[in-house]
Amino acid sequence: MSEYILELKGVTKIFPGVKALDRVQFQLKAGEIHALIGENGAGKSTLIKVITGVHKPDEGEIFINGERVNFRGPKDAQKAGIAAIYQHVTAYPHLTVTENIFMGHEIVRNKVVQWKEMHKEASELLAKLDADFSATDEMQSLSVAQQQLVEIAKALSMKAKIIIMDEPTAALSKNESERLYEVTEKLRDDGASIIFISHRFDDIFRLASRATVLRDSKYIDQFDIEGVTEKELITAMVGREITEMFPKIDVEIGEDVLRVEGLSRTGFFKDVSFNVREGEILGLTGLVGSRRTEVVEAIYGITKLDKGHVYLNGKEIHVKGPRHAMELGIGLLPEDRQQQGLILDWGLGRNVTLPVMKDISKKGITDEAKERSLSKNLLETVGVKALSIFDKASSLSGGNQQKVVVAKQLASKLKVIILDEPTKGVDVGAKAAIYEIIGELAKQGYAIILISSEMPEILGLCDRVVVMCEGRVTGEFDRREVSQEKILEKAMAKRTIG
Amino acid sequence: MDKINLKKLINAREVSLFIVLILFGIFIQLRNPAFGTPKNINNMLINYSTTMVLAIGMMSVLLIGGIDISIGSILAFAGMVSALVIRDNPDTSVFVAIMIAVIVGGLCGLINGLVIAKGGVPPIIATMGSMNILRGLTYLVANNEWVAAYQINEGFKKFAMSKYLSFGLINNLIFIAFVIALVAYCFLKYTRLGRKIYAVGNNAQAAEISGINISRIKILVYTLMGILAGLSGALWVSLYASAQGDMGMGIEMDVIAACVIGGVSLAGGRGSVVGVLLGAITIAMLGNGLPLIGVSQFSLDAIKGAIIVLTVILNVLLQRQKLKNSLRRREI
Amino acid sequence: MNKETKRVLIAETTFSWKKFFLKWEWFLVLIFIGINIMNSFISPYYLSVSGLLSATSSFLEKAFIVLPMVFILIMGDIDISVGSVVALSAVIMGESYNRLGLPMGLAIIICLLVGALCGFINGFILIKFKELAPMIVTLGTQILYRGIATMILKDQASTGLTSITWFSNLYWGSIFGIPYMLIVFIVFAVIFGYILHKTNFGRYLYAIGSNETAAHFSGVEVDKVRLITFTLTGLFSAVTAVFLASRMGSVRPNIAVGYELEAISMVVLGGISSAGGKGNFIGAIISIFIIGLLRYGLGLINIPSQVMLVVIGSLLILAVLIPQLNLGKYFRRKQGVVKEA
Amino acid sequence: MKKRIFAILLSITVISALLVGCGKDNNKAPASGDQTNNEDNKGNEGSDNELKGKKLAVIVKSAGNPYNARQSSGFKEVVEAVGAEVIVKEPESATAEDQIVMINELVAQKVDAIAIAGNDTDALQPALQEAMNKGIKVLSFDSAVNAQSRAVHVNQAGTELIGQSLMEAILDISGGEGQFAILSATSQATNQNAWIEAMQKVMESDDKYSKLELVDIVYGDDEYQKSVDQTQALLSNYPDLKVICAPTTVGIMAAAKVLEDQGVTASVKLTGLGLPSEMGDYIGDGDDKSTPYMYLWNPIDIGRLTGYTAIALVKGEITGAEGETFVAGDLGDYTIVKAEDGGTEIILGPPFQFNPENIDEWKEVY
Repeated sequence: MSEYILELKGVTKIFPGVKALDRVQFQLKAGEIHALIGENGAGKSTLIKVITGVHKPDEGEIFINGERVNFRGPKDAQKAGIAAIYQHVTAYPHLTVTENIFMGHEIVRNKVVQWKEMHKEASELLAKLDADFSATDEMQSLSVAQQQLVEIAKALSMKAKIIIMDEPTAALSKNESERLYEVTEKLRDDGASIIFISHRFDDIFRLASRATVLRDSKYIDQFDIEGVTEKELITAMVGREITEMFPKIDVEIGEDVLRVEGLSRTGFFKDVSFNVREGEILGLTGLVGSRRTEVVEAIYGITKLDKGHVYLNGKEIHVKGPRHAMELGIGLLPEDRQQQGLILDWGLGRNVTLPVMKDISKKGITDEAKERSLSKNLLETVGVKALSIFDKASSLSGGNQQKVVVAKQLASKLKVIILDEPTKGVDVGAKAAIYEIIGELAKQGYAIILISSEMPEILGLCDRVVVMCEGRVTGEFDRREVSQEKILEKAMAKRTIG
Repeated sequence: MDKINLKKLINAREVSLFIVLILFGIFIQLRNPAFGTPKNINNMLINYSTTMVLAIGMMSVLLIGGIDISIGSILAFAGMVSALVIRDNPDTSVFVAIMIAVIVGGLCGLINGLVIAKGGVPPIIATMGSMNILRGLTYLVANNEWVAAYQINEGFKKFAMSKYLSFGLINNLIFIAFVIALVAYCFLKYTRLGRKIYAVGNNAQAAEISGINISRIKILVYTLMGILAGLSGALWVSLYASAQGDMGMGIEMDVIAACVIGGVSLAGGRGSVVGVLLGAITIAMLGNGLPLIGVSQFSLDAIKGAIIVLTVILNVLLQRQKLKNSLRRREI
Repeated sequence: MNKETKRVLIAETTFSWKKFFLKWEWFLVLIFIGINIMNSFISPYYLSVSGLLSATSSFLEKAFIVLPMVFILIMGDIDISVGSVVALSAVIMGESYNRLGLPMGLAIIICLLVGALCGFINGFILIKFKELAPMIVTLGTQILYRGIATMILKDQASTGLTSITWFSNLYWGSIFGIPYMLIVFIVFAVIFGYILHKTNFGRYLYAIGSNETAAHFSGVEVDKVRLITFTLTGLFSAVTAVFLASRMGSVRPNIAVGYELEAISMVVLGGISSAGGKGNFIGAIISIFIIGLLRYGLGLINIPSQVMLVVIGSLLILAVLIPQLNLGKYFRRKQGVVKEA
Repeated sequence: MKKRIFAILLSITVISALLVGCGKDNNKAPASGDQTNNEDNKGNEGSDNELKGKKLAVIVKSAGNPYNARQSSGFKEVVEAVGAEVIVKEPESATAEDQIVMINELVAQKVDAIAIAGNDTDALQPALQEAMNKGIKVLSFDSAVNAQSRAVHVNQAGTELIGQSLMEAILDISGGEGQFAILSATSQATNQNAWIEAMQKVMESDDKYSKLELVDIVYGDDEYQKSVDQTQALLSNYPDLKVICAPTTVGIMAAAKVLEDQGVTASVKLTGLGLPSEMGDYIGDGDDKSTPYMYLWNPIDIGRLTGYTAIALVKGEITGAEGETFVAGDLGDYTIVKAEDGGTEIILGPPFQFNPENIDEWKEVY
């Protein structure tokens, strides 16, 4: 019998062009809550997928209770008692909550699914989690936070020995989080071992007994939580002092460029007002589910506003759609760069010029020479690491893909650039490069709205910060007065009340 | 809890479709009293029992986001093979004849499933291909002949007109259709395998992560569709006491229409047996009821097409309203 | 901006014979040549210019639907109502001439307008109700359009179109032995190919088929493109209707049944993925001739049509299955828009 | 790797399906050849080979229909007996488009004659005229193409004669009075429409039909299910209905099945045109049988007469003009007469009545 219920040794996973895990080790003791921390793109998600059998490691070994295992698929991992709560991917939108909770491990007697029992147990689980919805609700009618609760209930219902929670509290209020802490501790006391992934140091210090840090797909260190400081963890995660990453260039801030007043969209956000000026970087932050993305998508014309006014250079505009927005001078770097930002099958060059086809064509006929030189220019400006403009977008790393998306914006003549989580899943080196580009853009006089969940980014880059919570603006701070605590307080403003 | 369920029930698509059907039925009844007679209802259900059986199979295919337009050809091929066996061996029992059709149909479906799941061919293309192949084979295997009534043994001909499966309660074909509906309902709701079909259709990625073998589910579903199409072939031959090479031609459109009217989403993941049954009954009422109220034969298709288009649009509007309501609720 | 990280990207297309010959289209060309060789061996009548030209005419009228159908499939959509659009527009043309007594020229214009309108309705429903799949919308309109045609003509046929010589000549006439229709087809094929590969519109089609969301975010007016494409499909279904009516000299509601499946088969065989975003126009054009001449050749040796069904069905499945064999090393379906470096 | 093996296996399956398709055909061809050879030998006394090297083609309405297959086999028998080559074409579906393509293929093969059962009266005109311009003799049979597209039409029975026979049957079966209805094929079928028209004319022409009332004409589209629906609608709509007349082989079959299944055969009777093999079960005098008697002609004989006519045209014995006569083998002498559509036709003879006495003998034949 080994000391560890789960142990990984020298696990390496390679995706085409990317080394997602590089000789990573990990040890989970029986009955502990173990935090797995690291920046976005550090390899946490891949590690989880290896543990749950979704990905097969290219190298390395996995041991459960000291015995070497070889998962052929997720089923094997489930049989070994491993359950995972993923962030978003696992919901079945058209099915009810009960069906979601029990999908794949229904209560079966004589091969017959026992709906009554399942409903009962689902209701009990939901009650335990203090949920404000019923087990018969359809999944797609729930909010993100509620769906997360369902995912947690699902893992609880599996009664697994090893439970992996991938940022379970990201969208939960303080009360809900506290509730989850209790449940998690109870699970541990009942004998489960838990891997807990979180960005919140609150969670880690409140719950975990040990922590493993990953960075750039590599194992960095392992800490006992007792006796470690937040700063030590951050240093391990980031690998250097934070400040050096944000060389804030001082820029002369000019006139109002974009001003929005009282934007509302039923069920999503209400009464959102803010403004951004020439050369200014405005931070828009909040927790998951604070509807920042929905607000900028409405400004960009992806969705329709129910109420509110948008002014560009003092003139009211009514954006009909993305093309119109771009013609007016508003650009958006979407949150999900693989789904919304890029056509992965296409070469870089064509991706860059897609928004400006009209400018590089005569009477609708594409001028390919012009196209090539334009895209070459822009891609070189943002410093994309690739061989040629014909390389497929899918062959690039996350950071370089993001640079391509930035280059796409530069192709159009814009006044306002909205960046939605531009550094999500980007490695540290590329992050610095992207920060540099953002700074440079501000210097050139663009008005920039930066959406980010990463506090250091907001604190380091922005001239002003607007904080949202559940579809409303709850705070606005100047660069000089802003602090992490103030932002968090406002970001959770309503939740603490509710 | 109960209160919520009641509200849900009223909101449910099936109920609104049911109400519309009843109103439609009353409308026809007022124009022609012959419609509502037990005899006519019985006839209608018998004639469209194959459509019901096929629609249930099609639902499971649509649930996983697929489509099968080869069912008319599978029906013909399986039905023809079974009829030929009966012709050449007059003492073939009803059970054996049906089993032959079911096995032939199942094999056709299995090949469809393999081509789609393992060969990576899009369902519409794969089944378009097998639609042509099987129709050609049907003519070839029958050597361009029909199997005539006198060549089919009494037992098999009587099967479609008797009530012995339900001990004299209802016609055999209706009985089979409803038993299959019931089995499908239980299968989809009360077995793990059935749940997996919904999982794959709702979120294939999530299904894969939770360890469901997607290609196995696909193969299973297409095979089931084949089995049901084969069964329908046998029922068809028994009902019409003959087998022609062109039987079931174009029936796939009726069947898909029945599913869509019944609320099955072509994108996968949504659909219920009850809805599909109601959809099939809608198609049956159009086919049986409209001639009764003197709607010209020539207007039937236009009306049918208009109803399909309007139903799917109405469905979208209802869904939107529902979403809006839940968003409004969230606002407070 | 940062001098250290500044890299130089290659932006010149380099031509590589190897890559040039590794395209799916060459595979199609091989099949095409193979079929011609086979045909000339199995039938002594195959290699006759007039025979080939008249055979070409007989499958070309359907091919007019293939042109916009390429657009539809590259966009990742499908349209199964085209056969019914052919019937409806042809019936309305025939009735405009026969019952309303309009001049034939006007009747043709009405026919084209009706076709375009049918396509426009398909597209309009699709962009207004985005939740609906093109398959289901066009399934509904497939039944509806033919139903309307049946309502108009009932059990009658609209006849007597042969009496107008110039109309009859649309299909049957030729210049220097080359049928007018072939010339018209070549002109339109070149235009469609040019639009797909050389214009913004074509680029947008590929963008929508590859990733509709990203295309939308990039400012591609997805709705407009979709509406135009479906309207075009309706319009060219009506063009088919004109030629079909010219060929038959009369129209009735049950013409052109199953044309949608034939058109889709040709497009798919041409290497255009029904999932969208991939494929080359020339592939579809070659496959029109592959299927057409294969049918003709087999028809010349009087293969029973039942066997023909089996052959065509198998061909369709194989066309999609073969690239899955990882023969990809040898015959790759070219990425529609990503230029080879 | 695994996937690839699977794909290869699948391809093999599909290819073998393809081969099976072709193989089937190879098996079939000699089989039907045997049949005709046997028949050849029987009536092969005066076999002349003067048409050796000639090619005569027949295009039937559609594949997979035994009625059509009988016609082509009759044609084949006669034409092969004189040493000519026979080409049989069966369209996938009963559409004019498919037939036009086949005409093109036959023109390219330089056949000497095309006999066609038209799926459309007018739509084949341009294609057939093109063929005639190339010197090919064109004749239609069973279902006529318009007068401009043919030399002559081989009519299974005079339209008026059919109308007369059917009306007599209705009069007889109904007992002289009451309601009757017609269940037809597709609403666009030329023969059926002509016969129905003829029936209506006959009805007006004689007082003895005055007590009969034609309540409805419905169309089953020659689809079994639709025909069943339509028959049931007739029964529901007209409770006093006495006779249904179905001048179509599919329709009469479906109607017979419906009447017997519904147990209304004592009050509602059926007659019309049907294949004895398909109707064998339903013909009888008792109250449990739906059809006292019905009519049809022998499709093999239509094929044979078409064959003889085609031979005569190719030989130049006839041109298709009114008044010409020729000998159609053992079928006897025939004269070309004027047809109602302005062209000319040859009439096979009166329709044959199938009744309980002779049905058992005939149902094995066709």
